[in-house]
Amino acid sequence: MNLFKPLFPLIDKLIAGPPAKFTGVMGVYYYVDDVTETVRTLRQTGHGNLRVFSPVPYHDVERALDQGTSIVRWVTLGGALLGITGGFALCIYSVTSWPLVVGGKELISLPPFVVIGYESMILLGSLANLFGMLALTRLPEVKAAAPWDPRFTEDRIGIWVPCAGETAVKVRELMRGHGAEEVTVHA
Amino acid sequence: MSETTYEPSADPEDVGVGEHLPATVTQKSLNADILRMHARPGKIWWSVFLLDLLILAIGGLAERNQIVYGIGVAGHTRPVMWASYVTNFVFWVGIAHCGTLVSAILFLFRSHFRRAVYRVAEAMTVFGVMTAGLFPIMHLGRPWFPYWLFPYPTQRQIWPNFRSPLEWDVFAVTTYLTVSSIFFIVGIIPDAAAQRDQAKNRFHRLLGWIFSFGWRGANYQWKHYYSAYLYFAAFATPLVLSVHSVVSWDFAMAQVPGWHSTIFAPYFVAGAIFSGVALVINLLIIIRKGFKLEHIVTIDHMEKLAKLVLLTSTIVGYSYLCEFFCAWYGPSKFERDMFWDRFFGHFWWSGWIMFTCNVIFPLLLWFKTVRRSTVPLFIIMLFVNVGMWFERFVIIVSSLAHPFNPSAWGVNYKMSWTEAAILAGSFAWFGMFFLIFVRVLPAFSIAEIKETLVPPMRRKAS
Amino acid sequence: MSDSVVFNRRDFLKLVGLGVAGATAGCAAPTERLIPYLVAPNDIMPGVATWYASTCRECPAGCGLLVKTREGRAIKVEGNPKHPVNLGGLCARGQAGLQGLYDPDRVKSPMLKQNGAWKAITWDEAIQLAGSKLGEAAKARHGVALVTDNATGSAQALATEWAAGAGATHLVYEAFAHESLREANRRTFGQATIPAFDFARARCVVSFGADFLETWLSPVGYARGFAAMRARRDGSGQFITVEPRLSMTGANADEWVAIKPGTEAALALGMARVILSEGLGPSVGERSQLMDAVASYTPEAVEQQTDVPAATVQRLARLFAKQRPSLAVAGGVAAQSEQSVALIAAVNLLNYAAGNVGETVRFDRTIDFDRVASFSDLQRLVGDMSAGKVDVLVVHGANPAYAVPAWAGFGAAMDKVPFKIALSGMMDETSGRCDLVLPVTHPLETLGDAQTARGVYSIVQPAMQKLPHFDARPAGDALIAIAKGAGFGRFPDTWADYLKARWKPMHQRFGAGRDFDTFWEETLRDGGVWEPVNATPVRWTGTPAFAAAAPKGPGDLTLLLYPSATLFDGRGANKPWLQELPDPTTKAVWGTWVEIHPETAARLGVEDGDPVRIETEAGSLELPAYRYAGLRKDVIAVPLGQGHTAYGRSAAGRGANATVLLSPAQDAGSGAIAYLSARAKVARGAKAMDLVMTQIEKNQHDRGFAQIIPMAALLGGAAGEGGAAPVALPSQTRPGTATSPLRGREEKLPAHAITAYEPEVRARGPRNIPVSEGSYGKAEHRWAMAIDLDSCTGCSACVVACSAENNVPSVGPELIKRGREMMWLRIDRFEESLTGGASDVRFVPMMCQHCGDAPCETVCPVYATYHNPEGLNAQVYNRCVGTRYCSNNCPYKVRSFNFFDYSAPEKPTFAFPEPLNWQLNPDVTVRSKGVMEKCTMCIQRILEAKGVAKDESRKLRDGEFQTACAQSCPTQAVVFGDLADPESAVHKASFGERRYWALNELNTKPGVTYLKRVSRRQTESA
Amino acid sequence: MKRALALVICAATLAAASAAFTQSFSVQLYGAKGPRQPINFSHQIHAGKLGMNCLYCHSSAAKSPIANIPAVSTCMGCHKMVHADKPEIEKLAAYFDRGEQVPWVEVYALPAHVKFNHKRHVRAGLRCQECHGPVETMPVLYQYPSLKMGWCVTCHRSRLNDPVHPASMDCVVCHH
Repeated sequence: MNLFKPLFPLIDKLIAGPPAKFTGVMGVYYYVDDVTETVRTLRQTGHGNLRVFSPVPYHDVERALDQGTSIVRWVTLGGALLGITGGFALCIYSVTSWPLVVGGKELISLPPFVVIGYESMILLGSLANLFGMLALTRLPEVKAAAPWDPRFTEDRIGIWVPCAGETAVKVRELMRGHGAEEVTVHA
Repeated sequence: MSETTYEPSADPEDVGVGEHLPATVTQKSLNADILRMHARPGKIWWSVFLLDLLILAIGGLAERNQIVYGIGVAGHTRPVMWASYVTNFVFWVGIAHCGTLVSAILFLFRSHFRRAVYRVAEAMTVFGVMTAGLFPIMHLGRPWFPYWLFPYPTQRQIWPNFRSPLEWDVFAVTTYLTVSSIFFIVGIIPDAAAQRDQAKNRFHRLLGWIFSFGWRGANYQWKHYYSAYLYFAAFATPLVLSVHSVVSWDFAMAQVPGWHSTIFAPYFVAGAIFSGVALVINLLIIIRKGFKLEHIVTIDHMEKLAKLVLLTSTIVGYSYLCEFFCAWYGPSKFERDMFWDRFFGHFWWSGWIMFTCNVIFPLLLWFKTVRRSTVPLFIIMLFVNVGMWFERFVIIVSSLAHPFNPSAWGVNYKMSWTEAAILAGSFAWFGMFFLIFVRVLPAFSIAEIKETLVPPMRRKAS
Repeated sequence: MSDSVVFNRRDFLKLVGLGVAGATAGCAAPTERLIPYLVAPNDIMPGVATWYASTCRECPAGCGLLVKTREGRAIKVEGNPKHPVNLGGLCARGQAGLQGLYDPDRVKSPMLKQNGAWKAITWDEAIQLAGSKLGEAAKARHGVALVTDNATGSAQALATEWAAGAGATHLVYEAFAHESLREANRRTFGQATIPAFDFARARCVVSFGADFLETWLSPVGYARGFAAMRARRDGSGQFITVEPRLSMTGANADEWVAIKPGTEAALALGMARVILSEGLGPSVGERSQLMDAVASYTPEAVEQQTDVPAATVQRLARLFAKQRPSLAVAGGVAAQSEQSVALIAAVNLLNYAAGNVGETVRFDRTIDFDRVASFSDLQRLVGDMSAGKVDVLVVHGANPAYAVPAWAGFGAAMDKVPFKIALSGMMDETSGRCDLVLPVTHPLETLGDAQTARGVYSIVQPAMQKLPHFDARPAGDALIAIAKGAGFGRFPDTWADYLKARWKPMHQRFGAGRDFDTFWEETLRDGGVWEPVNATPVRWTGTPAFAAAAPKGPGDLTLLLYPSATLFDGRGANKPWLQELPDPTTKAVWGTWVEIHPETAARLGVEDGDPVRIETEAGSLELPAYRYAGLRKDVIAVPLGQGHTAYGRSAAGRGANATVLLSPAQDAGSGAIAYLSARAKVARGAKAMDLVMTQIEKNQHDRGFAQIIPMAALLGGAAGEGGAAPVALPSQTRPGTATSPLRGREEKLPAHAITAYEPEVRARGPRNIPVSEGSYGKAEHRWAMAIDLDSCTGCSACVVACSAENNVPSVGPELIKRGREMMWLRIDRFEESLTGGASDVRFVPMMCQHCGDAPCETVCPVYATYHNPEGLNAQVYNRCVGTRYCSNNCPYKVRSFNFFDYSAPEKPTFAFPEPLNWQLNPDVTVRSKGVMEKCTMCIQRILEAKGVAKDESRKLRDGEFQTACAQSCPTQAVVFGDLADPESAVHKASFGERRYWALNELNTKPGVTYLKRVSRRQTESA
Repeated sequence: MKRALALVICAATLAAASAAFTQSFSVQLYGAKGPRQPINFSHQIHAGKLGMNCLYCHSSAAKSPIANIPAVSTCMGCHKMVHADKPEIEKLAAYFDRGEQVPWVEVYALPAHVKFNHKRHVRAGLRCQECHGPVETMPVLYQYPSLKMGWCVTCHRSRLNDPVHPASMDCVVCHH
């Protein structure tokens, strides 16, 4: 292990990510219902651009955020369609480009091609799904959108409201009022 | 359309604390418990690992001889042109099926016991396919040309034959490997984030950082993540069925008596899940004991899996009987002779091993006490896997040994040392990946298990 | 990977060069002096085959050969269609002659034995030494002995002359000398010779043990005649075999009379008696005399002696008389008892009584065994040798030290001779015992002639120049040189001169005004000259005393030793092709076995391959058992020809030489060795041994591979078992104008889709897919084959022909035991019943069926096998990755796989050690490790023929070329051609009334059509 | 940024791999300069300067599947007198006197299991140069075409429907 000691700072740097300057308020919560309350009030007070960080997705919170359905499905659909057409196209092209009769079957004998088309559909569908998801979740994340607290992957929930000055003070008070364990103002 | 986004089951009744996990388990303790698996490995792990590498080396040597001298060093004969290698291939593909089943199908069925076990199952899937994928290449007469089976533009201007079941295999297995690996890695993302943040040493933190792709658990991330996860499951489910159907068609599409049968696809899928779940149970029993995780992978999980084995065992048993009935009732003398030969011919023993291990022994699982005690479970599952290996052996070898033309009968296949070494090597290959995996990545889904806990509420009333 | 690895490119270049040099520069290479079969010498060019006519010396029959050479290498031998002995066919042993030429174990240079060790010397030293030894002997008036094989013709003459000069006793040795046959003919007809047996004219054949389709006298010619007899459709053509063991020949019989060994004569006489007493035969002058001879052989008496029911005796006799001219032949094991002269005399009597003599038994084209020494002559020599009366022994072309049974003590006697010279290409048992070995050239590289039958003067022409590997000389030259060295005799300088001198008188007779050189050239071109011979009329001259032979010794079983159908008297044992050629009866390879009746086996508790200990007076032997129901319960049978102690890597140490089981016993009349003379005890043996068989299951489980149709059905027109009704050629099967019933309108059906199945297609709905893309639209042919199982005798000549043409490697017993034989063509043997009387054994040549809807094609993931535009199921070795899926899915199991590298010299599994690789056909690649291979219907020949037709801008003519198997078939059972041509022979055959397809129910639509075997068994015995 | 880099790397490896595939089975023996022959024979002089017909020496190309290497005697036909004093010719003469073949180094070697029929191609009216390149300009003969399957197939495709000499796309025509 000591062999790698020189690497340690590098690793730490990697994990920490590039230094960034944030302006906004970060509230750390434990109780889910507190978070939901906070989110509701914040959105009523016009802070729609808030972010919630949690170790698990909480349905109540999602309801409070009231965010629509993910559009990843359309990407996936596109991939799947591309896959099935591509699969059949490949088969048909290959048998017509150099006709070779096997087993007395039609050159373009669709039943066997179904398998190819089907598998290609699933393959490209899944890949599209993956890349769609990565794109929409902004992964891999290069530049952090908010200050980070390791507890968010353990058992704490964080609410980040990007704001400054007066509003920041208001938001801090609001959070305190709604059972935040601690609130930090980044300015 | 909130139903497309994942339901984390708000009400405690859904996954009551009591159902699977003891009340002592908290979100914090979960992280600790599961990341504890990454502590410095002890003597046992190291000795197992080294032994594993040794066996792998022997297998590799055997393969090298086979490449140098020719496939003749294996026991194949005319008419038995396929034997242990294809058997191993089907066996490992079968093993690989359980993972996707647990993670995808059970996910769609919302059966939450999967959460505690699916990561292990998925790892098994990925490593299983990686093992299976080697055999079609190793059994080739010219193993240096496997890439000819892939459709790529070449100066020869010639393409593969998409009418061949083997070509379907190429597509099915590669797709399966890709999709199941994606599924596996995507599933790891949130837990890797936890590892990144809570792991003790830098090595594991680094791995966490890599596999988490910088995951933050932000609300928008969870949203798309679960939506995508749902579609993965939706793709993986038909895939898992199709893959083993295609594998079964390697045989069913040929007209060899004993192969040429419409029952094969469902029969093989059931068999695959059967053997897969059995191996998962074996692995889980070892892990939960070895890493003291009985409170997370509880005996309830074991029992549920055992029930799955029981179910598939009956399906498999039915398929056997059904095949025999058709042979007896049907008009084909070729088929009839072949099936008689299967249980009373030269390879009678393999037939009986198959039947006892896959149909008779699992009957013990009707008893709750058996299902809920690990030692008998472990033994039965071992037998199941032996039996399932022999099922493939019986289907492949005994059928081929009794072809249409009687003048080809009687030249019988004998397994060579090379084949034995390569079979052992394949287990070592699989084991190597698994042994490493449990030590470097979260072997259980922290995030999903957390969901089974009651979310912390200040006002219980609301 | 490249062919050049197998066949060193440098040699290749050299040969190409030499071929051309020989043609253009006119240098002294012998190739230049050769007279090709068809083309003038100056047309010899690389890449184009040149054919030379010659004569086969693999057995005394002397069939005519055409030797195919490429770049100066002989690569294939085929029968000469013009030659009267074999009319184009050639047996497996003849085909394998090539491997005798290219045997890597041939003697490389003259060898001298000095105190036990061999030392290579030069020819001059050798000749000088031999000369001096002979000179001394001649001066000292001491005994010199010369032993040669039945070379006939000029070689014979030279030997005689030489012997006379050297004052030597000349002994012409043949293991199977047919003394008894000659002796019996002398006594009964006053002709001490072997008549011509006209199977073609016979309407019914009864064979008393004569294996005339395997080794007896002139099997290829007889097979041709036999097929002609069977081809008649007038209710005639029955063949009854009378033998205690059902041989391959017997397997072709309509009825098997499992007679008590040694009592065959009684049956013959009994039949004669019935014929005479019932006056069924023609009126013969000697009737009373004959009647007296057979008086005591009433059917009942015969039943007493022979176990043949009296009714059968009468039935056979009546049939034999009814179907005149009929033919009875006696030979093989039956004629090698201590009463063989009596037996053959009895059979002669039968023929005479039935009026066959002069009809089917004619003394016109008699077979020349006249000079062959009888066994008693040999014993006299042995006596002299052991008595020290022989100082110098010269052996050429014979291997008595191996072939003569141990009790006669030839080997021991040899050791008593002070100086022994062998003129032999091989270091066999005899050469090994000699002091000086002079390597002689192989007949395929030597000029000579042969006169194996009266009126047939064949040329033995060298097809290529002497192999550079071996410093050999023609035996004639060696003998002449020795004579000159010893200073006796008055010979021309070279053997060639001697030969030409001998042909001068022939020129007088046949020259017809041409000068000698033209005559000589044309003779060489045709392979010889032949003249019609008028039969010498014969009368019945005397009736010898008849008695049954009684094998002696302890034990309750009679021991049968029979010549191997593949190795003959053992001279084939050094040829991998023959060693690997499955025995037609047992399908065993590379060894010796004992055939034992299943009941006897059960008594001993032995299964196939278990060791059995055979004990006779003379000695004992352990052999692997083969349980064979085609035996009488009271006999066991062992093939001869194996058990060599020398004679090359393929021969030495394989199997056992069963003659050690014989104790002194000779025919009373002629002194011939009695192979059928010993009784034996059997017990379960101790040491484990291998019985390697290519076919283990010999029951076809009613899967319709080999089908049969009664003659009655054919004459009556009704179809036989599972038979397709006679089908007229539907016009739709012609390319271009076919209707597809599914589409119901006229549309183009490409030739590749035309199968012999057209009628079934209409019954089942169409499965032929019109494809006009690529080359498919232009297809003009549909290559196909029809195999007549009524003509196929199971002789397996086609198997060797195929291996020779297609560079199929011989892999050896260890691999065959593991099911890895490579033969593209095999003869499946199916035994329906083996009970005496109603025996029914069927042979099916099984090769790639070139299915229209081939199961193997669909499953190949890389198109390594596909259906070509001309209906061939093609295999592309380059593309094959070796999944072996095709073989799994082939219902006929006719694909063979290269499990190891048989084509790489550096590998231990290399199958063509130098110079065997010189035989490889340059038109066919030698397959490498890990690829599948199979019958291609000789695609290389198809392409060549198409090329020729294209050059002459004409269409291919039917039958202008043939596949190797079709060409070699002695009975022309295999017909190959273009199915798309309605006039072609194969088309006519394929749509004949006897046609069927193997595994028809699988709807594979084979391109190979089988014609049902015709059963001529009469109702009584059916 | 990182993603772009990854993409580039992937693309590069893919390209490399496919290149390797398409280059597989090149049977180029001696690169573009040709082997060193036992005698410095120059096609440039014979076929180019002297304009000799190819078939004069390689006579069997039009009559046989194999194009022969001329026998020494053929060379000596002229060189008995012509340039008999040149060192290279003396080498040749030496071979002739010894009755040896000149061990020419093979330039055109087909891959294994492939058969090529010169006669068919010559008779179909192909000029030698169409496959062998501008031999008349080569002082040292080298392998002009790749001799890879694609090279053959491309030509065969283009002449598939040639009215006079249709080329075949049937595998066994070359593979047997």
